[in-house]
Amino acid sequence: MKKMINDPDRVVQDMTDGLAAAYPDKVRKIPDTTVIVRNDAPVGGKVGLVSGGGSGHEPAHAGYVGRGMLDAAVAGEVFTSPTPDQVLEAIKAVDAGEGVFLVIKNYTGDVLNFEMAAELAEAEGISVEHVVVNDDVAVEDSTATTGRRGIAGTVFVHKIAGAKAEQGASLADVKAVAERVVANVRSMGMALTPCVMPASGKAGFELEEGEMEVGIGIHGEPGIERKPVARADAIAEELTGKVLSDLDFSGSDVAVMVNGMGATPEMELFLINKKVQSILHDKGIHVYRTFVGDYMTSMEMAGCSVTLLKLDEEMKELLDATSDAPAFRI
Amino acid sequence: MKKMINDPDRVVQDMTDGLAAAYPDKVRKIPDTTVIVRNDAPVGGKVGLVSGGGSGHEPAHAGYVGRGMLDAAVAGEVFTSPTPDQVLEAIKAVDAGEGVFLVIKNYTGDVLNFEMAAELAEAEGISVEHVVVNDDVAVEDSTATTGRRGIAGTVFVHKIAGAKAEQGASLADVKAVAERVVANVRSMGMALTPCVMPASGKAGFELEEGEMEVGIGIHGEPGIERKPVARADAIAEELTGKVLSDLDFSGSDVAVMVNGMGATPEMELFLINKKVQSILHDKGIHVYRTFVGDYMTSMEMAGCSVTLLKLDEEMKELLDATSDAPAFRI
Amino acid sequence: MELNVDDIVQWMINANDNIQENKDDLTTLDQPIGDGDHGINMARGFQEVVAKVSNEHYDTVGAVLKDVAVTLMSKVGGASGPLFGTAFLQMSMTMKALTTVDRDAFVRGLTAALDGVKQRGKADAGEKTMIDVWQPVVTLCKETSDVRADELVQTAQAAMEKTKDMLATKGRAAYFKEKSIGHIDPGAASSYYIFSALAEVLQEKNE
Amino acid sequence: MELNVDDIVQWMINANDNIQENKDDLTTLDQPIGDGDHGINMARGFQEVVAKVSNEHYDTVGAVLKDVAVTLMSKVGGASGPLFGTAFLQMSMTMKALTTVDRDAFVRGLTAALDGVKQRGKADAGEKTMIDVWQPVVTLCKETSDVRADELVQTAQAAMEKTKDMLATKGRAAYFKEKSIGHIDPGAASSYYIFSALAEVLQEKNE
Ligand SMILES: Nc1ncnc2c1ncn2[C@@H]1O[C@H](COP(=O)(O)OP(=O)(O)O)[C@@H](O)[C@H]1O
Ligand SMILES: Nc1ncnc2c1ncn2[C@@H]1O[C@H](COP(=O)(O)OP(=O)(O)O)[C@@H](O)[C@H]1O
Ligand SMILES: [Mg+2]
Ligand SMILES: [Mg+2]
Ligand SMILES: [Mg+2]
Ligand SMILES: [Mg+2]
Repeated sequence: MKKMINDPDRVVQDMTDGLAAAYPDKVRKIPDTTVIVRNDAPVGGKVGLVSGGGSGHEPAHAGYVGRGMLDAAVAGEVFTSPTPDQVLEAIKAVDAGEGVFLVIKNYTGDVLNFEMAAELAEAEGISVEHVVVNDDVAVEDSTATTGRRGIAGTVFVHKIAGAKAEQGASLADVKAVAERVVANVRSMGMALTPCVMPASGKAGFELEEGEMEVGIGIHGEPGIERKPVARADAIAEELTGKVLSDLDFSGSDVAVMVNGMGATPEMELFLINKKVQSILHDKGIHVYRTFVGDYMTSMEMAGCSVTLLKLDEEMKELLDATSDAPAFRI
Repeated sequence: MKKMINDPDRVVQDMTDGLAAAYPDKVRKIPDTTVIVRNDAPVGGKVGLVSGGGSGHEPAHAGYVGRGMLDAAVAGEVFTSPTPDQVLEAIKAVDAGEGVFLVIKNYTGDVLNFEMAAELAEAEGISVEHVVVNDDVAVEDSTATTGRRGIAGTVFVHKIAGAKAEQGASLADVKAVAERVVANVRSMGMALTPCVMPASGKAGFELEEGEMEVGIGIHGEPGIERKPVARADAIAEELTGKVLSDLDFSGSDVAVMVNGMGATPEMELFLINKKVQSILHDKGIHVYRTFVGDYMTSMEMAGCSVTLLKLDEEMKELLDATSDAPAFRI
Repeated sequence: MELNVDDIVQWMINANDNIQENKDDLTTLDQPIGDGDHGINMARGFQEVVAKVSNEHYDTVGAVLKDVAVTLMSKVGGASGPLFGTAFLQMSMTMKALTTVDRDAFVRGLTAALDGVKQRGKADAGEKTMIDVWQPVVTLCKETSDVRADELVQTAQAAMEKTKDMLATKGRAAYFKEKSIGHIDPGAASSYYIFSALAEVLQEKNE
Repeated sequence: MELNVDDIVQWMINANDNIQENKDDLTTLDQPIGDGDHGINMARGFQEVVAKVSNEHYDTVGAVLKDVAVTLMSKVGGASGPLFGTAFLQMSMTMKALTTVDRDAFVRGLTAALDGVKQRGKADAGEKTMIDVWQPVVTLCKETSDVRADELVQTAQAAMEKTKDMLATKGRAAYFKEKSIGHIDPGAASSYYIFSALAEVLQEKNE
């Protein structure tokens, strides 16, 4: 293992401290928690937006705290859901009486902990609603599983629901637009190399030299297939193809996210993007806006994911609205 | 080697295509070149700002093309200076009659090629001035060497000179403020792992398991010392200490950049930042603004650099000015 | 059967001992069909539970169990934190005013706990989770007028082992689909340790 | 000595052959004291030079050399691109109107090339660069009324080998300070291949 850390047990504390220290004009850390909140929270007349999950996906989620996006992000231990008491702290810190909206990635742990926190908050008289993001098309949905995983598409939910909340929309309206994003966003990822857990110093899984895994999750959960590392164009084709075959994007306007898993140089993401754009162009799908970068990572995993979001007019406007979140300035 | 690329010889072409395709509303690629320019270039009444260098440092430099920052970026082959004809294309594309200013990182190849391009442009009647950035304190300056290397501090030169040019300042005034930034910016970096050249598929250098190199350059050029991987706090101390001992920052306002070398998770950069901030705080140095992220990378090298810029009032104003460059939105 | 505040505290101490002792085994169970943290999660949580309940004075059984629940909820993490937290919270609510619990009160508490877990986890028996241990234990207690320690252990252990042949359809293990068959569910195993800890308390009292 | 347009084209063809053949060696030389791309850079550049000059019709030696210069400048990259580009550009300027060059014209051209490299590189002899090959070659040509092929090769080769013991004070190698001693300079080596390619032309003409 090669990591720049101190005590592995304090990595999430240190990270949230370092983030709060980087942007003191924008955010603060709630003492004795791993919750990052907007400095001006609770913002009067506004629904509070809270997200979070296990750490290791930076800049998700604390990098998305800012005007026009999240009001708070709750950081759990690496790849481990934050506990209900932490989420409750975040909810209480951002509630201005208009209610609080939770954006949850679809992992059993996250759903259980956030739902429990929501119940505790309701018990304290705070209205809480939530949405569960399940954009990853790699692992098929079925009644037999807890459903699809939430990955990079979650960032679009943050952005669009965040912009809606910033406009002063009601809790029900924020929820409605968030659900529309979830219904219209699809992603798929792949990895070239695993990431290393700070606590154990070991790789979360193994990949042979020359081998990649398609459809892998952001915690290294199994994907669809292991095979020889393909050319960038072939990787882009496979990911985009899978996304396109899952939802009818034809004739629509889309937002594209080519997301790096952490260690992949931006150079390679632009190569993937080149091919993604040409595929969409050939299919007559109009790209409204593109995002290329590290948005939902898996520490030092190398690889990428491709996300497409089918936009309606309101989503476009909300996607373009101002955000001063450090990791998503618009 | 595990990389998502197509033909290794076309990696820079593909990358610049993919970047132009990502931000078509902001930038375009000059056909048959690897030059990315602002869509609205040449901007009337404005000095044109051009930078560039070898590829492999993404988002430098094409990610910094945008309103309030660079007018054009020239991408050479990986770790190889762009050629004078390419730089000349960029100069011609951004000249609106007010002259063109070049920001050059201090590498012999870059200096030679950009100077040669400047002469060719002057021969065509375009006024050209330049600054050479040499912020890396790791390798000592002396008359015997070509001087210190230019690394992440270059991004502050882009930002501040870019904002000045955007205000409509003269070529001489843009040059003056750029030189002031160069005089007041210092950096130092380190690496945990090497990066891999796309052409050869091989690591540029070797580092043993458990070993790091302090003072390393952004192409893997030798640093000061190899030693066991230290704790994040010790790394932050060493880098910051070296920077602080090179220039008197006491009592001043500074901009901080904690820059990732490419593969390092943002989590670790925030750990480094936590310590950097506490060191500066203890020394009574006031942090005006902090930037944490991948700004000047070395492909998939793991590691980081710390940059401090001593600010005067004008620099602060220019640092805070609007920029819509994809990799530096303010 | 009659359990007082001290018995419940002892139950938690025993449970913690079992879990600390089997921490690595629990984690090993979570590797092939999970993310390999269940032992770490449970060990962290129960250590905190013991630190909490052995330093407080309680008037009612409900009060002990509420502290257990809140501690598990905030310290275990993962999926199991809110699930075990919910179990003990629901149990505590049925025992709010009780200084001792008899067999009927205990059955009511266990049933509430099981229902809470099912609701929280949107799961039922047969999905290869902790429920597959809790459910047979609840049934045993319901159907037996006075549960013996050895019966309790046997039932919990057999139930845990049965999860080996099940196909996971809830939790992380569900992502492994058919590959989940052939492995004992980690949450079922830790539930077994919790009930065998209770059996030790019953045994002591009978001696 | 008299070189016409075809001889210059042949010089470039020979130079390219030498460089392609020794591409990996040049790169290897650039590894310990540079960034390991010199062979790749030069091979790319000279391939383009040959593609260019063997498909064009030229009236003057100066015209060939100008195309050589512009091609090297735009195709080699790195530090060596503008340096070799400058060398051939300066040489071409002294031969603009010449259909053949005699020994005096060639010496003038070489001298202009060397001066151009020194100016562009802000460097002088003894700094462990290509200059350390060009300078002795210029001196040899100046001091010998009719340079023989073998003399030219020997001088260039000896000069290249001498760079091994030098301390680099210019270019990337300068960052390696004392550690640069003990390695032949890659630009000196490629300059040697260029001059040995010229020697082959002289040899052919003498046969
Ligand atoms: N939906 C659910 N309902 C009931 N129990 C569940 C559910 N999901 C997970 N579990 C239990 O939780 C255990 C895993 O706990 P743990 O490893 O601590 O959490 P995580 O899966 O978040 O890492 C499983 O073995 C299973 O018994
Ligand atoms: N300032 C200089 N003056 C003269 N020659 C130089 C100078 N800098 C570098 N060189 C030559 O260029 C060679 C390196 O070329 P190359 O590897 O192609 O470029 P780069 O160093 O940019 O990768 C050196 O071996 C040296 O001969
Ligand atoms: Mg080079
Ligand atoms: Mg687990
Ligand atoms: Mg877990
Ligand atoms: Mg080189």
